[in-house]
Amino acid sequence: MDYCPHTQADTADMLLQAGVGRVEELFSDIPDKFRLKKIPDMPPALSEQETAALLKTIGARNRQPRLTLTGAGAYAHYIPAVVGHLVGRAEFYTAYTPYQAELSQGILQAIYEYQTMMARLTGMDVANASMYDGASAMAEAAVLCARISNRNKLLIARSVHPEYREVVGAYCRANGYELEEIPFGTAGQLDSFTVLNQIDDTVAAVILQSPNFFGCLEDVEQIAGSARAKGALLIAGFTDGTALGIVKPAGECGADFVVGEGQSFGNPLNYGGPYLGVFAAREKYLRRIPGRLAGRTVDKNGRPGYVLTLQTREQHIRREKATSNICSNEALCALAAGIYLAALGKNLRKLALLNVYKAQYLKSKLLQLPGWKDVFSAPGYNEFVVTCPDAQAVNEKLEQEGIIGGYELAPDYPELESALLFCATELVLKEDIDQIVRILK
Amino acid sequence: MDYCPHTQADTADMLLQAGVGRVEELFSDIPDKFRLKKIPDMPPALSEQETAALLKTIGARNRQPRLTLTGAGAYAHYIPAVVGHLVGRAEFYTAYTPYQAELSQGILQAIYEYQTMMARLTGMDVANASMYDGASAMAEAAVLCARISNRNKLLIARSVHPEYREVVGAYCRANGYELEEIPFGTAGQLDSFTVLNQIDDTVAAVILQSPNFFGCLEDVEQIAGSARAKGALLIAGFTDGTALGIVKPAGECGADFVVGEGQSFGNPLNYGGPYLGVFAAREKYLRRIPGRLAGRTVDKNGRPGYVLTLQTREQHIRREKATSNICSNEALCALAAGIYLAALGKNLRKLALLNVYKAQYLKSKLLQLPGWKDVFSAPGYNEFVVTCPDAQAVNEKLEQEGIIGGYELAPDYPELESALLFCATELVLKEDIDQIVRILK
Amino acid sequence: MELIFEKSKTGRCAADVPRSDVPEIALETLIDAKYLRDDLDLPEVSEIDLVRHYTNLSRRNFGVDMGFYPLGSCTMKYNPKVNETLAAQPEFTSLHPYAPDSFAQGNLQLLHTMQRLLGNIFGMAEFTLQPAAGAHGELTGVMMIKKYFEHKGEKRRLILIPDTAHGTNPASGALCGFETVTLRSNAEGGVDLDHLAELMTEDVAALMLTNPNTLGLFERNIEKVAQLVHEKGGLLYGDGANANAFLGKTRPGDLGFDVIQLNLHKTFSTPHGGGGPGSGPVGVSAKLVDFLPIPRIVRKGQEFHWSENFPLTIGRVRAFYGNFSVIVKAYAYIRSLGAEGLIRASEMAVLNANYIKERLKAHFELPYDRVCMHECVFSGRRQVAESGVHTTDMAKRLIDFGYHPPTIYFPLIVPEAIMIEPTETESKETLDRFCNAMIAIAREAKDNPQKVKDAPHYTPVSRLDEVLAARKPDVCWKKP
Amino acid sequence: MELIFEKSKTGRCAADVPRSDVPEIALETLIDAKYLRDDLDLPEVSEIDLVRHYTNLSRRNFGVDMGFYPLGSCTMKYNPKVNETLAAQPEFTSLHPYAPDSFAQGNLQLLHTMQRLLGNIFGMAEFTLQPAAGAHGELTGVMMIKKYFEHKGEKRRLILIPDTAHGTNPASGALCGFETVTLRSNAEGGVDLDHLAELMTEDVAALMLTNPNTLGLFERNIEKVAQLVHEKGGLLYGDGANANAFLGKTRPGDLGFDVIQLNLHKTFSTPHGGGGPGSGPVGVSAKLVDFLPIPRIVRKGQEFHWSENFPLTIGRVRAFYGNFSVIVKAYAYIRSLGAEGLIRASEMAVLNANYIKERLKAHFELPYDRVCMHECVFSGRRQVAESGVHTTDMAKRLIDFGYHPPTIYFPLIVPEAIMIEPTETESKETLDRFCNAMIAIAREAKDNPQKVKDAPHYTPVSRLDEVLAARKPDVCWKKP
Ligand SMILES: Cc1ncc(COP(=O)(O)O)c(C=O)c1O
Ligand SMILES: Cc1ncc(COP(=O)(O)O)c(C=O)c1O
Repeated sequence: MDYCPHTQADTADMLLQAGVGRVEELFSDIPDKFRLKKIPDMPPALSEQETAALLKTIGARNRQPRLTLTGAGAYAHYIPAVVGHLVGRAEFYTAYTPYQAELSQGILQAIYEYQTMMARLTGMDVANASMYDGASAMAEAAVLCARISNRNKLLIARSVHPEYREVVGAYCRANGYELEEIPFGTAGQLDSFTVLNQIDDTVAAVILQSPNFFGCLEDVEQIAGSARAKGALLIAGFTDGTALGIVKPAGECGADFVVGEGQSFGNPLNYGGPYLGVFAAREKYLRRIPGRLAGRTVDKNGRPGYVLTLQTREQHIRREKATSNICSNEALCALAAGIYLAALGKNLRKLALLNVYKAQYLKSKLLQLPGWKDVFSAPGYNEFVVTCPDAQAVNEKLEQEGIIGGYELAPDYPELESALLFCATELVLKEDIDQIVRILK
Repeated sequence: MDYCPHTQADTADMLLQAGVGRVEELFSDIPDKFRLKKIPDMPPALSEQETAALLKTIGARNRQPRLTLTGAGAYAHYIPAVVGHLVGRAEFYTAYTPYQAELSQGILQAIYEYQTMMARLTGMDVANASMYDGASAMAEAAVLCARISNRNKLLIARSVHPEYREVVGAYCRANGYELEEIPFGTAGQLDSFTVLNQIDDTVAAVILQSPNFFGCLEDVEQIAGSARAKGALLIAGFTDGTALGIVKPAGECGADFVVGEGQSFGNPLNYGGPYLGVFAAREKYLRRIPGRLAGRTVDKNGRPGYVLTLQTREQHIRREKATSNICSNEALCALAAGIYLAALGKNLRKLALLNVYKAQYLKSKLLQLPGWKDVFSAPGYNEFVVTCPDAQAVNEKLEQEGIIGGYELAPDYPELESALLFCATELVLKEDIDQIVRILK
Repeated sequence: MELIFEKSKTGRCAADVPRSDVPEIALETLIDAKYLRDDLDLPEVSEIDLVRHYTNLSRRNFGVDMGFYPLGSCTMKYNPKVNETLAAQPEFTSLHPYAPDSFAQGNLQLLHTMQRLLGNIFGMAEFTLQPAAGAHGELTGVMMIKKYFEHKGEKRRLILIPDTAHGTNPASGALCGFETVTLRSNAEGGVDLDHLAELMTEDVAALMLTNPNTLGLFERNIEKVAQLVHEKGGLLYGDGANANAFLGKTRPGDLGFDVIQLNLHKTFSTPHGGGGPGSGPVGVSAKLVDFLPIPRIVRKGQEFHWSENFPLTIGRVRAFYGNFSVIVKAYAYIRSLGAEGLIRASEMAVLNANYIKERLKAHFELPYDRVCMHECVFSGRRQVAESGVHTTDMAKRLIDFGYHPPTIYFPLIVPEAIMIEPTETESKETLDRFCNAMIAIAREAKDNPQKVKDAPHYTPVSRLDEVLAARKPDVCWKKP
Repeated sequence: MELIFEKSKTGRCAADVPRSDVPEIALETLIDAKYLRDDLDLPEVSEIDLVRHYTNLSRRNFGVDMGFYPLGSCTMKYNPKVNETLAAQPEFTSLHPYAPDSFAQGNLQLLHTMQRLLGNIFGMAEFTLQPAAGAHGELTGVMMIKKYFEHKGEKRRLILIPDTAHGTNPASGALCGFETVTLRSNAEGGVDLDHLAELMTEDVAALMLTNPNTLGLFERNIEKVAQLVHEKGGLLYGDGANANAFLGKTRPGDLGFDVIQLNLHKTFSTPHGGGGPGSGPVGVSAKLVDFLPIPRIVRKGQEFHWSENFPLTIGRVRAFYGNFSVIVKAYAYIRSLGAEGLIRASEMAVLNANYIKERLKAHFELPYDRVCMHECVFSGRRQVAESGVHTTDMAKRLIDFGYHPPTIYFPLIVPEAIMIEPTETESKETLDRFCNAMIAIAREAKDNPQKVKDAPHYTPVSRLDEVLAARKPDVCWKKP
């Protein structure tokens, strides 16, 4: 099945009008020696029915987990049905970036609302229209801080998601910036004195996550203080965005940038993507931040309307001097996030509490197992680290029951041997937890 | 979860305005002795997440068949993805019957197009906007013929779907009409002489299906001739609508009414409903037919537009003298049918051919099994009847492999002992058939 | 908009068909040419054109998801999205109606539970879920009534129908060969008891009563009504289309109804699909259970089975088992709301209607000024008298304000009727804005009647020529 | 339209949260108050209001499903619905990125096959599917180029970028610390070979070439270009955003490209989502394979596994594995089309562009009058000179005719540029109607220029004050 509507008569007519004899002639600019005879090793075309059957078969090769106890940067939440119904409106998902405002008031207003929600959730002044994901948002913030401050070192907490640290590292390396780790304390948090000592006058920014990768909350206010004291900026990330239903936003704690993964807001796990990079900033950096921005203005008749604004920051106008190279972003995921948050409203707090309760219950049950130990004492959200006699064996046992267990920390953190990072969201039921404990007994 | 947006303040305000103290007072017309204290034995309210989990659990109690070889009035076809996407447009499915034409041009035009497609497919002059299902469409046609002709007996072929015969029977009984069966010949078809002999001057109409319940084609033209010769009308039904991709439409064979089940046109099996009653007629009966009709007209400015028309036939105006009591019909299923047929276009012929090939292959393979025999010699579409040594045992074997086997005919047709009615559509692959034969060996 | 046929071009298609993996046999060798068709005149369009056609058609349609839709007697409440999602699960959609019961235990359990829950809510002994819509339920109910008397050896010819009744009631009676007799309403909009007493003979099979009736008024004398009917051996049929008014407040079974049909697509929030599908379950009191249509679900321990072994059944009213996926949505809805949610739904529906009634009664004539249930009925008579503006004009003008008009010219006993059913899912803000629009239109009818008469002003077509449509019906397109 | 915040009312919600089935613990006993937030200022609306808000917003948006969208350089082809349906299967959507490989064999197989198929189509040794969009792919490619030279011990500072290039190219170069140098185009719209020879020193890491370029023109001298770059040890980077022009006709790998990024959301029909998500796979020639980002998929027999064990990798460019569900759609698309379908897509895309070019060139200045590939670029200069009507005016006027305007004012080297990319999924009828509209507008520009300058006339808002928006940015709503 191809999707070309051309009949033979159409093609003939059009060739005539185009003044060429055969379609082939339209490709005459391609030097003969490079003309392809056939695409090698391609399977034959399929009818829609066959394509559907194929993709069903592939899907069936996956094993559907009964339960997912891994978070570690991607979170299994219940997504209210409205989200899919509304995001599935063709006017939204078959549109391009809203370059023509008059035809795009829908997505522009929705993005403006999303920006407002993100600013409010993070306690910041402004937020952009989205980045690729939490990690690249953090990396862009890091690069931006180096540019703003004219300093070329960045400090990143070792309690930040290991893959985020790698992404920040790749962006820094490409720019020739140095990236240094800040160790975490025994409580599973950063220590503000250590941070203070580690900042020298080459440090552009300190980067942390709260909740951090271990599920622990950081004392953002203290770290922000340390950073400020040494003239460095603070980039605060977060892991599961639903935590913001109860956690004090980093913006209120003195962060200059808040970045994070917005997948938790109405976007399915999707085996890793598409996800949603949240990027929020203080007002004063508005003209320096990467990414699109929807802005409110008025039309010729004074009616309010929305446009992409401050485009002179962007690559299509500023080219190599742009604040970033980002062009397509994750608009539809941002739309989903906006709908999700508008659906929950203040219930986001209830949801966050439920996550806390579930994680507490899971943790308390696991800690009753022989040889299982709590690792960090800092307060946490819906994730926590425990050690057990044999982490791998635990996960294998759970796997047999169709359960995706905890995230094994040792490969990333050799210092955390046989440690597992568990996550329990509202999708995990008490009876599941009780069963898990029975399985592991 | 309820869906009432009222806050306590709203309710208080509104009660004040309504001049009552408590909500209870609004129900004061209900005599005290009949006021309910509580609804007995009701499960508690569920959150959306819980409702979703519950319905998933219930769904999982079903067993998903790997393959369905039963047709018998409901057909497993591939439904192009466009159908669901377009029928899922909220403007369509959250609308009521288009009483206000200016706000309903979308569904009205779509129904007008559907009517046109049905008329063309069946070879008739006009078709209505839909009936509940094939069986009730047939029953309404029967009742209508009795009224038109002032005769009170109806003849129905025994080769018509047994449940359809029952429904026609129920409608006839309610009206005091007599319903008599016409036997089928050894070829699996009606014999026109038998029909001719059976028609007396009390017979309002002859009712048949082609393809009939056994998958055989009837010689509609001959039967129509017999009916006409005796002043009776002909109601021609069909089973799997996709047959109309190749089969001569009954309208071209002299039928007065064509009725049938439109589920095959883009509507899922859905365990029996909602389905789609197709009802087509000769022009001269237009003002007598049941159901809604979308008609084309012009607006004040001469622009073409669509309205519900000939409503004076209908219950809301004509009340007890209406042509039918039908009010809500199956508009969304008709919409799906229209989209499905527009998607396939002339490919409906290709699809029908493929169905023929599949059925022929399945039949030829089954007949190679020891003791299996062909039953009817009339030409057929995608269904056929075979006898085998032990019909029940065959189905049980298939069931074990997750396959829904043939429809057992003996309960409805004691004369067809150990006979199975098999159906093979485009969804049945050669490898499936080969496997089935291996299972049954 | 162009018709899909006008967009057709030979050789295009949106849906392809797989190549055959089994032998292709020349068709004529299998089927004699006399059985085969020559042409197949369906539109030929590419997928993009198909999608644009129906997408743009949809954009010329108004649904509840776009705005307020106070169509009286239609209960256009919000259709929760989760129910759509759940009913669309392949576990539900892909099963054949003749799947062996062993494949369908989930479906059977759901249907069986649904019957029981409806029984509890409405106080009926048993429900059938087969009828495909409200009117189909009425027909089923009347068939049972007929059979009931036949079985008793009584021949009753008449059915009584109040003048406020929906047209389907007399039509359903007639479709079962009954003669229908109109029962007058009294001054307060209820059944005229004297008239009922007069009409209620032993030739009357049933009274078909809608309670609350289509004036949105609860029958205060229901006990007396039931008594009068039952005394003469008649049955009391309940049209449950208005059930959204009394969930958990009272039960038809307790009120004396012998049969009741429901409209799941009204009361239980399943969408109306632009005209259907609906679902019209019928509940009966104990004395009518034997007459229910087949098949019925029988429970054996934890297992459920279909059974047809009910000798007194009226038979079947449609093939297979009912509009299953509609029932799934209604079931999900009932489980979401639970008892408290259902009660709240009715309470808020009734509150909303009374609120509108009070806000508008200074501006429009209110023929029955009493507490209403889930809907209220005004008359546009004052406007007609004052400025020749008719109810239909005001309805069309509402479109310009972004609303779907209420039901108009029904019930028939109210001249220039305006029948407003807000439902419980609408907020006070929405009602206020709607009332403001109604009031503005009432003012406009005085100040600028032509503006109202020319409405609607912003729709893709203006008022359509219905007379032409009926005089020269064009219901099937022919290539010019 | 009102903002969702303006519709908010305390106490409402559209989504509820289940009651806790585990012990509820006072939050303050678990988390010190200093970590906790006070207020949570999110909109509070009911589900019906939520649905109406976003449904009505959607109705103020224009997508491919509504009409022709010839946005040049964006390949706004039709997005087949089946791909949406298939990618939404729970088997795909519900898996955690860290699910053990044993849970994800289907996903891994799909990704692995997709990499191989892209390799075949584009003639590259290997692909990574991780980048989230085209520009992200560019960044990834440039990072690899940087690492490649670092690994060779060379320090190259410069990247050459033609003046026709998309803004993401110089921006991606700069984001990797390169200095970018602009390469001139020659009179026929291709690379100025002399200028290239002059600029191409051993300080140049790469030339980032888009072929066909943003004028829609294929680089006839591609062999020479590649030779000049490679002679100096430089790498040839290909911006594959325009790949819809040459599927099955030629392969970047054969043309001498060392790295190429694709835009699945253009060439492979995945929808653009109102601005994303996209997917920007990067293919490399053999010499760059070692530098690909991690993780990569490794096949062992019939099993697939993730591996991070590639010491020369540039590392990661995002967390997890790429925009998986976008890739599923593109994979379904490629399998549907097969080799013949892909070739036909490019052929018809190119035919459509040439058809438009020929139909419009009498009416608009065509700066480069030669056979074009999948898009053609006009200039509105004539209209400016004749009547002061600018390209932007004509673009806005197209909206009144029901079309999304083409890309305008890009590429920068064409003044008043109008860049039209019809794509292969549009029919001759659509192109004809569009061309007629363009011609009508050209005429109108002469006869009634004000009408064009005032366009659009029928949109919910007219032209918006962009200067105000930029001068006093309001990007976050504050309660007045
Ligand atoms: C009072 C009443 N009864 C019966 C019906 C018929 O229901 P349905 O349209 O589902 O057949 C309606 C529908 O409008 C109604 O309002
Ligand atoms: C030529 C060209 N290159 C690169 C890009 C960037 O792609 P993306 O928007 O996916 O980041 C675009 C997008 O418009 C483009 O047209």
